[in-house]
Amino acid sequence: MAGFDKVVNSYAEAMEGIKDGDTIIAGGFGLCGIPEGLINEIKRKKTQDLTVVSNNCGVDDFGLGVLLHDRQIKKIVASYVGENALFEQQLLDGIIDVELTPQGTLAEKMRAGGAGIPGFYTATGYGTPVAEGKEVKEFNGRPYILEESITGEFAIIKAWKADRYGNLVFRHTAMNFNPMAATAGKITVVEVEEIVEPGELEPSQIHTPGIYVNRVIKGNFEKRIERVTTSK
Amino acid sequence: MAGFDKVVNSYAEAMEGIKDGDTIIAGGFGLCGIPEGLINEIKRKKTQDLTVVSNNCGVDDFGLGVLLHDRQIKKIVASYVGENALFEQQLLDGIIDVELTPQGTLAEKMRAGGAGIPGFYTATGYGTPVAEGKEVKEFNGRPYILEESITGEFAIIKAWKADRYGNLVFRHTAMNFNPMAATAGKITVVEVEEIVEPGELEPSQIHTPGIYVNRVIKGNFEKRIERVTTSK
Amino acid sequence: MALSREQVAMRVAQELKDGYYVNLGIGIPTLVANFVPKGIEVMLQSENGLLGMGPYPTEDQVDADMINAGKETVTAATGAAIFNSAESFAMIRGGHVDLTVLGAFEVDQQGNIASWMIPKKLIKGMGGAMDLVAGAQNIIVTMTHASKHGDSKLLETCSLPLTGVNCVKKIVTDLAVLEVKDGAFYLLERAPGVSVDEIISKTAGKLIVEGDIPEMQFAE
Amino acid sequence: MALSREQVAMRVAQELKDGYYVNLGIGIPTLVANFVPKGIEVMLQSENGLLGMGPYPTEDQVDADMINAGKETVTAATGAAIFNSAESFAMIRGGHVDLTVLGAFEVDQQGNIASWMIPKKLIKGMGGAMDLVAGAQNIIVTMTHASKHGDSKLLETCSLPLTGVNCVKKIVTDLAVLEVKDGAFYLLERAPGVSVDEIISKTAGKLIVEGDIPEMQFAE
Repeated sequence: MAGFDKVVNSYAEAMEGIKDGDTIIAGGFGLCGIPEGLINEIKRKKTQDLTVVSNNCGVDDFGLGVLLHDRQIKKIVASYVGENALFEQQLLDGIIDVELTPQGTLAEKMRAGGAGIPGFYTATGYGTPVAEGKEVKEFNGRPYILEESITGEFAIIKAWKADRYGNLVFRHTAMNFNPMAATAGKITVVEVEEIVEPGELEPSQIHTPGIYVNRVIKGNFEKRIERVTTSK
Repeated sequence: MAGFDKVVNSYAEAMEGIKDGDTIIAGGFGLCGIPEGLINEIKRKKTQDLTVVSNNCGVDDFGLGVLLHDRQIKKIVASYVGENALFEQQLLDGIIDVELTPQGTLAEKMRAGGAGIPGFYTATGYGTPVAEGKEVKEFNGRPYILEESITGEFAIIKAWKADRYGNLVFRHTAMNFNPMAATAGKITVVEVEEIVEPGELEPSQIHTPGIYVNRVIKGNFEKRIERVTTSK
Repeated sequence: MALSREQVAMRVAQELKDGYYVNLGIGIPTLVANFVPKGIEVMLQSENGLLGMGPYPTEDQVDADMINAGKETVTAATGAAIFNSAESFAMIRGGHVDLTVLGAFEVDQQGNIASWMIPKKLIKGMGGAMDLVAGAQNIIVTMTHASKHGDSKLLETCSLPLTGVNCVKKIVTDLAVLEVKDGAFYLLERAPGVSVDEIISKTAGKLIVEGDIPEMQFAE
Repeated sequence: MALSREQVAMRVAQELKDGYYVNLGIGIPTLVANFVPKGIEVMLQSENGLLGMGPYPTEDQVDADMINAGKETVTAATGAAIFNSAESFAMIRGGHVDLTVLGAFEVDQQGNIASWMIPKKLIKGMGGAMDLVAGAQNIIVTMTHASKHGDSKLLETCSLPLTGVNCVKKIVTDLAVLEVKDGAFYLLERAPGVSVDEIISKTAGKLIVEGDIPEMQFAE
């Protein structure tokens, strides 16, 4: 790999270096905008004792949920895990540990992790179980809690298009957590629908600059939909 | 003004409600991407005792510098004021107060102000005069200082295009501080080169969603360049 | 008679103002979008990253990449903006959303709300609810006034883990519209045909009833 | 003989590695871009919001909306990205920039740097310098070894207000290349024809000279 060409050609290469005990930051909201192939590669590699940071944990047989079958996940940091019966079972059985984190706090923790901000204050969660053990500080008479940033050994990201330099563009609401997650990984791997040449993406319309991205792979996506709702 | 149409047709309307003692958050970097007409309107209105939050204070006769002539600025929060002799003189004469703030900290303070984050920790400025009087906290063995967010009565913004709903797109590096400043004003006024109809801007390519914007006005811009540098 | 879900949504819709940016939670709040009064425009914010949520798509418009916070397929309205989740919650936490409507298990007279967890029974997570109640200037809670077993959901102190403190300003139940202030529930309106006595009997927290309580008005 | 500004830049350029994202300060650091070694690609970050800074524009390419952190008109290189200043400093503060090269008034043996203020004389502001030195993993300072009056700029303790603490790892002056570690300056290389004695005499801070100090090598 010379210069800034970040394209890799196999999933093995894409997830090279992942090891037991790693923290994985994953983009996606529900099943929307998730790096399907990278998740499957982690399943294939049978990496154990993972801490997964992601808004959700997929469903039983799709998305991050597939990592539950072989008990690859030790802990998950998420805002909502309600779509996943296996998850709930493992939680009740004490196999998996969960740190429920408000959605906006989670997004901001990832952003802060990437931005060199180790902690920030938010009113979100003050006075609730989320605040337990956290420092409280008043600003202008209102109490806020201190939340710490999150980083991980790997970030796994789904984007629409990438150029070879790793500049990313996301499509519609499949953007969601992906841009923040992309900044918070020590190694950030991106699975995309289309790889283009540098210069094809308009510079001021790039959602994630390539500086955050280490590896890019072209994937094939099932794009399963959780709730198809239509109007006539 | 019905629904979400935020277009106003006069500068008087655009800056209506500004009053002595207000804090004005201004977008722009040097003379690039500055709301020229809004600044001139503030000059015309002779509003006094302003606190101006902006990366720079323009030059003597252009940009925010024009507000110095009638001593309209009481205090400025900026990272660099080196291009402005009148400013330096007023500073030495004690007419104006300056709070020099590192550029990245300033950008983040504006963003935090708009995002409901009253304070955040940064290593920037630790051990320097910037840290004086600020709380220090260690994260992972490294000391960080607590910086507080900034908001203002008005934010004055320069964008390239706006739709009538106030969705904004910026052009090239004229983006700079504008998106963060736009979130930090109680009333955010945007001067643009072109107003388009809702639907003309691609939703996922909007830099600033209209929810942050209160008023939009079409301006005419001189776009003065501070340092024309060319290659043959 | 107690209001139907649709009627609760209709009553909430009367609180909308022209130009409001609104976040509607799952359930009854979602229905509010169907009853926006004539002459009023509102824009719906969906916390996964969409400002200007449109109607559900037709079958051939369905796009896996265009969903709302309830993970339903939706469309983007004309003039919509799409952004990442940090930006979405900056908007919410920063108080830029004019109105948040959400459901709850319980509300208490301090304006505390419990809506996300029933210990040992329901541990799905809070999603964006804690951010919404912490960030919104204006929160309306919709819920049935009492549980199926007749237990009041308007309490002196919430019994379930909280979603947020001192944040609920207004409650629209199937029986009444109430304001929360100064440590009490103020009865503002009652559902057509519902007596003040019934509301009193089904409100466990401190309830203030001042003067005649009008019936809710619904447009024809 | 002391190096010229160009030679200092040439020596710094030898520190570049293929695939580096680099932020170059104003002055000598800017010149480094002219001496990128063959076979190596670097991408220049400009802290106003440009990753992939290209050469200066031709006269008819000049665009007021396309400037660098020095407020000079520039171009965007192929594959560039443009973003807002919060994003730009997230990149810097978060340690994503591989190398920062900047000038200084003084550096001390603790790796502290003073580069932005001379009390009662120069109060222009720090711009992005404090963020850059706090965020970069790898900082090279370029400056003349001593002032025009012969006063050393490599001190035991900086006398001027600091820009950052314990952050400078390497210094390239007109006389020498030095590493800063364990509370001392380690002499690594000397400019061609400059004696170790001269460097010793012009270094006020603790200087470690171990073994033979090679001359800097410049490619033909």
